[in-house]
Amino acid sequence: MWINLMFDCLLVVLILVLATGALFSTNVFTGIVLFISLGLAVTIAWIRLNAIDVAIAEVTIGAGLTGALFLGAWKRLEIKKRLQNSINITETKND
Amino acid sequence: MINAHDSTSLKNRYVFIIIMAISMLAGCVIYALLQTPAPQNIMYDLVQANIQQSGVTNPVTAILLNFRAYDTLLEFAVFFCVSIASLPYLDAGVSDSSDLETQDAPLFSLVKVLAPLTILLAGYMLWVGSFKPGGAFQAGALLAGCGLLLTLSNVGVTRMNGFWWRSIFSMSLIFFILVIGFSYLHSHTFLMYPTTLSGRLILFVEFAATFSIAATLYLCYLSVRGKVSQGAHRAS
Amino acid sequence: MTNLIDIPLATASQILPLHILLPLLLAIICFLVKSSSIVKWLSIATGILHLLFALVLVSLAVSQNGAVFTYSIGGWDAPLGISLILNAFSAIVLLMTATISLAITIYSGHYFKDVEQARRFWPLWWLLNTALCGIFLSGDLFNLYVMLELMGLSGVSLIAINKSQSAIKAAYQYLLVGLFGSLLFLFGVALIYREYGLLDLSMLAATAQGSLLTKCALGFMSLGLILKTALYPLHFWLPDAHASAPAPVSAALSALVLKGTFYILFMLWFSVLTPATTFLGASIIGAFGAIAILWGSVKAFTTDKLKLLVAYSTVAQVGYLFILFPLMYQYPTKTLGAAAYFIVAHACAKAAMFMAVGNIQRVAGHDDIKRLSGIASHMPLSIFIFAIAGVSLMGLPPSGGFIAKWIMFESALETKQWWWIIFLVVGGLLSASYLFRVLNLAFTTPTVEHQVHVSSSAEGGLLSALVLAVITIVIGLNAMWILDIIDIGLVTSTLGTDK
Amino acid sequence: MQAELYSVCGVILFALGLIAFLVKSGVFHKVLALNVMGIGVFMLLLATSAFYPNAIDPLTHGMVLTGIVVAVAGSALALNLATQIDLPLQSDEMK
Repeated sequence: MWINLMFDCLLVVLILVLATGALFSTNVFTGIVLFISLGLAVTIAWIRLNAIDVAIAEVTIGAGLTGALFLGAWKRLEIKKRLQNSINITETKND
Repeated sequence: MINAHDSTSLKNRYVFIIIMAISMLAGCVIYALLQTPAPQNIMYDLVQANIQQSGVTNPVTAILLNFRAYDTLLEFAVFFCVSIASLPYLDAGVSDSSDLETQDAPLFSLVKVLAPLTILLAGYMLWVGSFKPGGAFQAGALLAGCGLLLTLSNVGVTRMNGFWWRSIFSMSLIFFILVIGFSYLHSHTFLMYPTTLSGRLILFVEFAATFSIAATLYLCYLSVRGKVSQGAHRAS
Repeated sequence: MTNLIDIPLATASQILPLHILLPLLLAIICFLVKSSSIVKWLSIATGILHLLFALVLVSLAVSQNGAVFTYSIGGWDAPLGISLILNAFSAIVLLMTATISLAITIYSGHYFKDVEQARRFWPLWWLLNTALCGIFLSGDLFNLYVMLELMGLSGVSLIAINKSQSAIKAAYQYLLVGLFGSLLFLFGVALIYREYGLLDLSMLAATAQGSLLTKCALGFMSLGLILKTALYPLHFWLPDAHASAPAPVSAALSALVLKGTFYILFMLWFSVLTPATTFLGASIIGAFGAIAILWGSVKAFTTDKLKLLVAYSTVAQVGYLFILFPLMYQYPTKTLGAAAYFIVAHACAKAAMFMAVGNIQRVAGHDDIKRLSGIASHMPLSIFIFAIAGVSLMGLPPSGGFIAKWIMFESALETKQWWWIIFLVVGGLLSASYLFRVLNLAFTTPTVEHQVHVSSSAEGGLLSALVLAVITIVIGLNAMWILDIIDIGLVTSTLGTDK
Repeated sequence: MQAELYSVCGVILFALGLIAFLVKSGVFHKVLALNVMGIGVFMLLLATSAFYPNAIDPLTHGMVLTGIVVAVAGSALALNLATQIDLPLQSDEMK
């Protein structure tokens, strides 16, 4: 019994650490990767709470597809930024 | 309020106040939560008592597609709304983003194995949903994941503005409304399925929903990622 | 009317789900059908049908002495399934929604010249209607959340349909605010479910207590909804969102969407979670409402864009809605009529005003107030509508706005909260000043460089706006219509009288 | 005990998301914060049904599934709009 509780406590701590990391990291990419790991950790929590349906949905939609969306948008903005920087060299120099 | 670009000292004070206020609020909520006894568990008994008439044996599917099917109908409407909103931002013909995802031979052979597997798994998810954990959302997400894999390995995609794609986006709602109309003729009640057919009708709706959800999620990914112009590569 | 009494309540309730199904069905059709003229006429026909349904419901509610209609969806009764509820108050709001959305539908048929924009507009517009009717009919907390999300997302997409940078930025900010507000609401729902294990509104009304957890839940839900209704310190997103949207969308957002979130808030406070409310909380909300009136009016007076002026006037008018809270807390039977009156009068007036302003902006090509001098001689109808709607916003007799403020005066006096009267009067004077600033300029002779050239057919689509403007006057002349329905409803309805 | 543990974790996650949403600027952190807030609410809901481990309340699972799907729809629309905005607005993105 207590070993289950220990596991739950560790999981909760892991989830909180991952969430803090994802939200307050200065680097966007790190934030996104930590968010995906948070999704996976949360999936384990859902299994612990006997919510298998939700766990499957979380791992496919919550972590998987949301993560893909974030990474896709991040990549796009990166390329856009690179493009803009190379075009407006003068502007970046002034910055 | 949202984009506060103040000087650093002012901003630090603002951040500090927010953190303090929210921590106090959260502390108050946690205190109230720990004081409150567990709620009465009426839903479990109710679901158990009525699940025989719902047509499925998985209680979550029974909730989603029978007892509270109204919520699910509106949720499909939310998805439909997002697909309408995302369509204009999708440049037709996304297959020529070759500068971004280079044709990767190992990835491609992996995808060749993975894609049919994912589709199989999605089909299984859909079918299993009526008696075990699983269902349309999970299956739809898997299918969308399959589409995503195909895009990543640079397999071409047709333009999604055409009539057929649009009917796939609205398919979940169309089938749902058909089922509502059909069962209304039968029971004269909004969203009450005839008991003998309800299992099949639910599967019917879920089948359509899987494709709509998959198509919408895939569309979201494509429009968020965008057709990155070749100019981007050259410029960098 | 006599034969309506014979209809059993259960049969009459069959109309309720049609209010959601009909717009939803039309959204799909509009998405699939390519021809824009078919879509347009079908939309107008559906709008008329929708209005008829709403009229039938209201007349039924009246003829059956304010009976509360309930409808268990799928035949599953409340704690297991979801039920739809319609009482006298929501029947009036539903009728108002049907009327205004028909007017906006007709106006939009004229407004959108660009085929691409029109094709994006119609399905989203009908989804927005689905969500609005869903909110006014819903009897379930989680269902309200889904409706809020549907309303928010379709509203955002509607703002962004013309794909200009300013519209996309406004839509993005509106989306973040909307999602944030919905999540606060959902957190409250989760807390309520944690305490009572229930989601059904009427069952919650019977069991809810004033415990700390319920107070927290009500606080979070109120915060989310106040953010979405744009009460003073949280109104920052409204002017951009409402001013950069196309005119029919601004009209819908100002007249209907804000009322949807306000309706939920009002219902939670005064009919569902009443034991958890306090007079202090209501007074604080009322105080922010009072500040909103002053702030919104001052901003409206100083802005130089016509559309922004109307948007800031919405900020001010939302303030009045929240002054209702402390009055309602002390004197529910009277103030409920004022609430219904104010909601209807403001919605009609603001929709008409946005349509008129949208027309001016489109014809003149800009909405700089300074460059609009003499516009009245070119666009008399637009300015006429603007003026009539303005009369209602100022609260001058004979208009719906006047009646609403009059009842608010009375209940403020009755409950000895005279200080709200000051804000009502000052707010009326301020709104008179910013509206007369526009009207004054519109009637002066323009200098040559600011001459606006207007073709004769410029005001074709304004008929529906004119009807709405006339409605604000008509309900002012026949004050008994709405008040009677509310009074009948109070006899049987739970709203405002229980506890 | 398990139910209380996860309820508290849910509230803390929600609070973390709330802080991050108000404090951080930049598209990705805002949307990440909204998602973390969502996870917090879902955890609170699922923890409620964990009070009766032998009679799991399926309604919370249904609500969370709906919630996850609505959340991904909202995030997708937000990222979509954000990537359409021209760059200067997002200059603070890559600090």
